[in-house]
Amino acid sequence: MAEAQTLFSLDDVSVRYPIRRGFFQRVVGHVGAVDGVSFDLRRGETLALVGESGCGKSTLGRAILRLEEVAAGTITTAGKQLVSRKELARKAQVVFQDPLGSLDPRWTIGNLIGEGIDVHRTATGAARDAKVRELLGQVELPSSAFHKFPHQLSGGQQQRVAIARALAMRPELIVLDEATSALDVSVQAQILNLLKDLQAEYSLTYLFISHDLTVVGQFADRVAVMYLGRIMEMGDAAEVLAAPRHPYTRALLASSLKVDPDMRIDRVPLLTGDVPSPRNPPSGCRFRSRCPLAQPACADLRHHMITAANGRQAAACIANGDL
Amino acid sequence: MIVFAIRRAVLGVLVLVAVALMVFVTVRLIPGDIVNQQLAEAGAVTPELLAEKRAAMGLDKPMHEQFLVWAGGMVRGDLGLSLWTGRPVAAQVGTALLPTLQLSIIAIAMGALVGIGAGVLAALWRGTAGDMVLRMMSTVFLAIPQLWLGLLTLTGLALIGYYIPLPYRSFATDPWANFQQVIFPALALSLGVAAALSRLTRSAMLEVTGADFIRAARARGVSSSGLYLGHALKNALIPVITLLGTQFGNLLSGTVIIERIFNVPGLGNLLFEAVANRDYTVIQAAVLTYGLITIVVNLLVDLSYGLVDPRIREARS
Amino acid sequence: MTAPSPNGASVTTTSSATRPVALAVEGMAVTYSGILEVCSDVTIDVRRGEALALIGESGSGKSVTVLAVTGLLGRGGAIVRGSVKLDGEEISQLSERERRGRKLLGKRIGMIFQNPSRALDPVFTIGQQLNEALRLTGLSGKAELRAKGTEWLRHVGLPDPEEALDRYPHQLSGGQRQRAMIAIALASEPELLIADEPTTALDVTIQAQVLNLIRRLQRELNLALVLVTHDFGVVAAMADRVAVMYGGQVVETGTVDEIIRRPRHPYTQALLASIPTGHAGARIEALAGSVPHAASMPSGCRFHPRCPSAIPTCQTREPILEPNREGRVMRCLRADELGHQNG
Amino acid sequence: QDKHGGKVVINVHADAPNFDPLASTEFAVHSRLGLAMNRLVEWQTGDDIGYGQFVAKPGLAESWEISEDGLTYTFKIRDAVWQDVAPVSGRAVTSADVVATYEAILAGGVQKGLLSAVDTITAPDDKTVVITLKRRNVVLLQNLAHQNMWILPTEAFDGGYDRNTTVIGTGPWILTADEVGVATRYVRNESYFGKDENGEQLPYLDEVEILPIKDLNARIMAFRSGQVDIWFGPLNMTQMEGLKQALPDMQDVQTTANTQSELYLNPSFEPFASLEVRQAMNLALDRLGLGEVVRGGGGIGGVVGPALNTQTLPEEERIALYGTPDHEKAKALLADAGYPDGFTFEFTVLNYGEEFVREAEWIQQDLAEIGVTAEIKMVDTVAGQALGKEGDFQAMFLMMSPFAEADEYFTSHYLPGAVRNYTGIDDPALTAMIEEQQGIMDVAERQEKIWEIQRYVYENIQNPLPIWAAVLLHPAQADIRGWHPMITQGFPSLPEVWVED
Amino acid sequence: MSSLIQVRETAPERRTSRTLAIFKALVKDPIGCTALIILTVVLALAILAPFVAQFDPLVQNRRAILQPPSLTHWFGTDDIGRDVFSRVLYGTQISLLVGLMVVVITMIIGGLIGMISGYFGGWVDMIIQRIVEALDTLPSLVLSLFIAAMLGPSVRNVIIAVTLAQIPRFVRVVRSETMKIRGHDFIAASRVIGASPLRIMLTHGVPNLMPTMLVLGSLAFGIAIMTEAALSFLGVGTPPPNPSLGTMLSQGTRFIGQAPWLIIFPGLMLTISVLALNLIGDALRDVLDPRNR
Ligand SMILES: Nc1ncnc2c1ncn2[C@@H]1O[C@H](COP(=O)(O)OP(=O)(O)OP(=O)(O)O)[C@@H](O)[C@H]1O
Ligand SMILES: Nc1ncnc2c1ncn2[C@@H]1O[C@H](COP(=O)(O)OP(=O)(O)OP(=O)(O)O)[C@@H](O)[C@H]1O
Ligand SMILES: [Mg+2]
Ligand SMILES: [Mg+2]
Ligand code: NI
Repeated sequence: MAEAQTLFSLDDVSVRYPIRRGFFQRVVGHVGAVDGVSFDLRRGETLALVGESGCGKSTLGRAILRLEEVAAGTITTAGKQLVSRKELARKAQVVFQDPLGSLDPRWTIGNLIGEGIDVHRTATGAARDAKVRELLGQVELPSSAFHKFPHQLSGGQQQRVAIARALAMRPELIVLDEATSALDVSVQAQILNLLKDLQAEYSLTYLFISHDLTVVGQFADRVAVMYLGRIMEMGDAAEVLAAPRHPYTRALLASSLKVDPDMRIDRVPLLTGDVPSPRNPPSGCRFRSRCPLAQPACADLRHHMITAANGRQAAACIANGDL
Repeated sequence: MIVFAIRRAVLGVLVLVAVALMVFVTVRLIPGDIVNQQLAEAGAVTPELLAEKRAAMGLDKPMHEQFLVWAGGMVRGDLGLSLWTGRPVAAQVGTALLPTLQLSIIAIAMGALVGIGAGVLAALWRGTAGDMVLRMMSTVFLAIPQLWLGLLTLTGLALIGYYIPLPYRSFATDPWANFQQVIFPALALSLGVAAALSRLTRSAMLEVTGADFIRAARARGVSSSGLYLGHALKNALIPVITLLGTQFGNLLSGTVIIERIFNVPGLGNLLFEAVANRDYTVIQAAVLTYGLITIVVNLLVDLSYGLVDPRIREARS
Repeated sequence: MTAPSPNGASVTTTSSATRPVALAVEGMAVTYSGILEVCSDVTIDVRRGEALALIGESGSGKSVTVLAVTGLLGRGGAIVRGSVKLDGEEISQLSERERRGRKLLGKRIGMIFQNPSRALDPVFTIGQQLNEALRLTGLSGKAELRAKGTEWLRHVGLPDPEEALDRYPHQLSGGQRQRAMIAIALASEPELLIADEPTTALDVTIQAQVLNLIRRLQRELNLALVLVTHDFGVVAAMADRVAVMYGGQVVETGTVDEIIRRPRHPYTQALLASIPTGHAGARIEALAGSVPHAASMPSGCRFHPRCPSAIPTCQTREPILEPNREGRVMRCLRADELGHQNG
Repeated sequence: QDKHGGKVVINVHADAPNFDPLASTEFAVHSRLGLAMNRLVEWQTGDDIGYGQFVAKPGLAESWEISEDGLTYTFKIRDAVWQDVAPVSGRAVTSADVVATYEAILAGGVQKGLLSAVDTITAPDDKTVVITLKRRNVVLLQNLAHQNMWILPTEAFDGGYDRNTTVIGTGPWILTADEVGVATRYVRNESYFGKDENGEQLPYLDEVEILPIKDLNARIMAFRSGQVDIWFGPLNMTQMEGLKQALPDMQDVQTTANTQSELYLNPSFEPFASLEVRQAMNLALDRLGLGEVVRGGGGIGGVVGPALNTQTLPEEERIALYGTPDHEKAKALLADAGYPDGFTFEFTVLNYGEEFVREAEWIQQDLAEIGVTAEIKMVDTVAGQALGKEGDFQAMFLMMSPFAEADEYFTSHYLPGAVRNYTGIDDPALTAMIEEQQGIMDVAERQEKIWEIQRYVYENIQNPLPIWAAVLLHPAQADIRGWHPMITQGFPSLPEVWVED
Repeated sequence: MSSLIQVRETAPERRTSRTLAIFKALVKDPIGCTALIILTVVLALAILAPFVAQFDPLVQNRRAILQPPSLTHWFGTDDIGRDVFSRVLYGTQISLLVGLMVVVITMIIGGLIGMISGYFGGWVDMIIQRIVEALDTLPSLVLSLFIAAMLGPSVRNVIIAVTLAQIPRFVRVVRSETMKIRGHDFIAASRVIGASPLRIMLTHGVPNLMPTMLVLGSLAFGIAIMTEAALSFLGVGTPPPNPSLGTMLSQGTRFIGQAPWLIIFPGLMLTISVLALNLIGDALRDVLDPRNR
């Protein structure tokens, strides 16, 4: 796609969390939560980020929102790197996983949704209230919710408030950090539908962080599969899920259970072992400690992405012959 | 663990140095000095005599010089001589420390025993009359100032015609007399500790008993005593120990008052008199001793966290 | 203990009906503080060697049901109606002490909880917690306990089982913790295993490992398994039979095949429809609304406000759980009409 | 009954900081030293001798002679031995010891001022000490008997032992132990030189213990429970009544304190520069009421404190001058001085304990009656003395030192630069009169002069205002005999105290 | 998964009425209600002292000293004939004033420092924490005693002394609470919206800290009253003739045997005041917990 279509561009982005110890809180080490990630977020698309817990999905999302500092690499918006916090706020917004935790329990819904309007002074007084009510309508909440407190709403309704709050900024990108994984399937379906409608209406771009591959298959245009801070495979969602290339994607896909009584648990091919700690990840290919196809040479493999003709990318892998 | 303890001890010393400096400067800001006091009743004192005495004690030197002299002595383990008595400060503080420690340790032990016991019982009896009574008692006891409690104890004893034997005897010289002398002030001190601890123990126990792992333990058939005294109490112990640490600090505050009321020759009395006499060296040493006690107690508290909670133990090694 | 039998799956469905019923719950109602009826009319049964899945939205009373069975309802909770029979013995009104006395807790019923990090006491080692369960089997003596404990941990596939005995929960990964939890639940050799969302907190890869382990052990030890979940993927992979819950009631039961391939109850159908299919861009049939709270249960059929097929009578008449014409057990006033229409 | 034997417990409300008599004037030190030490000249005690009355009695000096001109004093040292404590170990007392002590005092003792008139001190032989004076000083004998003029062996000054910790004297008891906060313990000195009138060896008591009980209540409890035999230290009448109820047979010995409260009015604060204002303040105060209510006894203050019953003005006169409040006259005086509506001042009160603070509160209310507002500012004694020396106060209320001679009152209060001259009094006429009385050898004549000075101060100076000398209560348990409290420290009557069976 | 709660149809609440809401909740809470009643009575007695007391607390009735409680002198008289009842009332006034000042100053200073320390972290936090630690090393009464001795006895100095001893605790608690709040997603959401740190601290930080601060404040109030009494007892607190409860206790000790009313009534008042404040703290803790609303 054309350059103009790129909303955010990540180039070799790494994020590290310092590990502090002792009286003077010295930094004694780092957790490399995200390690050399590059991709473009295209206007109007839904890019899904999948992977196991702790692989750095949220961190990457937070880095784009500049909630975490980028240790290396650049995140650019329309070619520019430095935008002010307030400018960024109008470009990118977020919806978090825990609906209750992301709403200040001491604020009314009206004020929560209106916070962005107040901060940016886009409207005041009656105009502001009207705008908030309009937003309530857009996320299909009754306007009686205006004076309520978050704990008086159901989880699905809370998540709608979070979405309305993000929408209030008229952003181009919304980072959905497991926005539906705390919800029941029925409510999840409602929210997913709402998000789809909103995307169509406002041509929003979504960074959809999830670990449910089925949801991703249905909801996302493209998918990036992460493992221990690195992208292992990336491409068109339907293609990747239908024909995974990297052994990790294959294992992940195989482990996720289908609603199919023929797929009994004893038939599911198992991936052995646990995810290694990101504090000291395995050398070379990070998946090699669990990979069924691992070879000694994997320990020395340099991580880089191989781009196939159809635009699909996969991390270098000896077993695949992608080098 | 040992490394951790050593590191904490070193940091404690750093804090003490800060405290020392703070105290050193502030004592000298209190109006009047030792010479005024020493010659308070002298019939015929000349200004020269005053100056002479000040010079003899080095009080005429600039403050930073005085501090260096004192700090130098401290480094060598020499707390100096009392300006007032001319005797070694270390010995004076040492003898005064003993009753204070004895009082606070007995008080904290009694308080902890009664408080934790009552807290566990209240948690066990949750919602019953017994729970109500225990909670009410602890709430009221927590509000009684130690000052008043001490005075009331004394009044009460006077009214029933009981007299605490005097003079003060150390435990080593006369255990029975020492017991009678220490038990009432210790009781007065421990009541608040017991009240605070029982409240906290109760709520910590209740919080813990709501935890999943307690349900899991019940599910595998652990008996109630095993649940409460094994799983719940051990898990509730962290906040309790923390409170025990802070209570020790409060207790030390309390000893200052209680020692005065019950005439126990402890650190509080020593400090109070030293302030009255402007006996700088003793004030400094006494205050530092309080600091030292706090630091040691905090260290013990920190170390005992490790004993109770393996996660903390691990984070340290 | 032996290695898992590789092809136990085919045996189960055919022979399960002939096995003895381990747990039978009938018309059970549970209240908290005597007023809040969070479960009313729960009827389920599980046979030896059979896996029953309890599924439903959050707040539908799944956890309360299994807690009532184990007697761990907690403060204020009580079974007010119905019966709970374990191997034919009525246990619904027993106190916790009596349950311990009859070795119900731990010995005969084992339980696995949702969050393994919270269900293990952080200040005791795995071994110490395992021993609490092992002692119920009459085992004592340090060496014996250790040997048996090691065996269990090896059995659930913990690496270095001997060493794992002396580990504290936080020193294990989430998956390992859940394995340890399973070992502890099984160590007292129960006949009924209850697992309340045992893998919800885990990653998909680990979930597959743990579910596989539970299934394998259940077969090996011929356990009756009650598995609480709200993930139809788990149901499809694990269950022999399924009970769907809504608003504190069981609304439909059947074999896993019946429930997933041929759901009859409008709720089951709607729930299944809500699940993303994985087909790119397809719109999901979302079930509107949410589970009613116990304090404000709708009259009549509890599902009627959300039911696409509701008729006016649904608002007033309470349906009961009974087989319909084709033999499907469900709780719906229109059971007979709807069955075919949606099949 | 054989009076010998037994033990007496005295309570002194403070610890002795150390035992160096040259280092401080602290009563806790000197009251303890008196049991183990002697002065050259001592205070006589007995039934017929008043609490504040100085009657010279031979101490370590067996006898003395005063030259005609009053400038040379020759003392004969008695045959006495030092207590058997190393390093002195029972050696005989010589005139060298006396000389060494006085020289040390002159070199830097706190008592230095008492010897200010002394020119030379010599020891012509082992048993004789000669003191010559620069000018006549009739109070020298009393100065030598002063409560902190203890004679120490030469070893105390040449580094033979540490005066701070070791006590070696010639006194009736040997100090055996001093535990801070616990007790100071003494046992009988077998080789004490004192004999009673029947020639019996003194002291009677085998053991004495001094308990430092700081807290008043603890002290009361200790006395009530019989753990203390002789009370020394603050006690008020109400408490005394309480004690009497508990112990009906106890001895209630009362004297007037040798200290008195005094109100300094600093002329640097404008109103107090006016004598009329000071007189008005004097007239506002109801001292007799204060004495009765707050102290429950004692004596009305004077320029010379009432404890010195032979030197202070007669009681009727003191009452006339200080004890007859007249608010109308006071207001008139204030108006004359230009303060018809009164004024407000900062009333610095040193914290000498509860009763003392009550006196201040009493004064505050009295002054309010004439429209003068006193705003109390409490300071502790050390800070107060510092403020006093710097003249940094408007009015200051404090407790005077325990003086035992009118001369002490005069010289410390009214001479320019004197230590208690906080208000900068410099009146040449007064100074001359004070110096004059020091040289009047005739007792009656000197007394006249002393009275004259006091009247002069009342008329012309009126600063500080004497307030009240508290009643001193010295209760003793019923079985204590021969107990005579005395103005001077060191319990001079204690050698003759005995315990009845 | 957390169980989801239905929309409860409660009347719409407005931000402006929150204080009122808290108050209403307190009244409904049995403990809170008791505490409020006690505190109201104590406060009313203290504030209305000029009307309730029949006597001037400072005026000496020199003919009626150490009178036991009677119809004229409900709590008796002291050793220079002042009415103990009036003195207790005025003493409570002083105690409450000291407590209030201490709490307000401590809340502002301690809260500010704690919030800065907790929100920004880093070296600012490090330095603040070390200072707090050093101050905290001394038992609070020793620290107060020391400062009071340095400054001399006066009500103002007592407030300074007690405040200084209280601040460390506030800083510590507020800091850790701020850190906890900072970790919440709603703070991140605000940052994403573009709110400045100052705005976030004021609009999200302060309201969420308020419960902790109020609870801590009510406890500190009690502690301040007790410390004031202790300092006055030791002679470095409220100077005479002002009737502070502590001064009264200290004065009363001389008459423990003969006039117990001098000890009993001021002490009782002290205890009741502290009790009321502790109870309010307890009740506030329950009421302000969002989980309970
Ligand atoms: N504030 C932090 N300080 C230190 N380490 C952190 C912090 N936040 C996250 N990490 C670590 O960084 C790694 C990536 O975390 P991240 O939250 O991005 O994972 P995730 O993919 O979102 O996982 P999940 O699916 O559980 O949300 C993890 O190992 C985590 O432990
Ligand atoms: N201890 C309790 N006291 C009062 N009500 C309770 C209690 N425990 C559960 N409930 C209520 O009972 C109902 C059913 O809860 P339950 O935990 O069984 O749901 P669940 O189906 O397990 O949901 P989830 O999927 O969230 O675990 C809910 O409305 C819940 O609020
Ligand atoms: Mg995440
Ligand atoms: Mg549940
Ligand atoms: Ni759930």
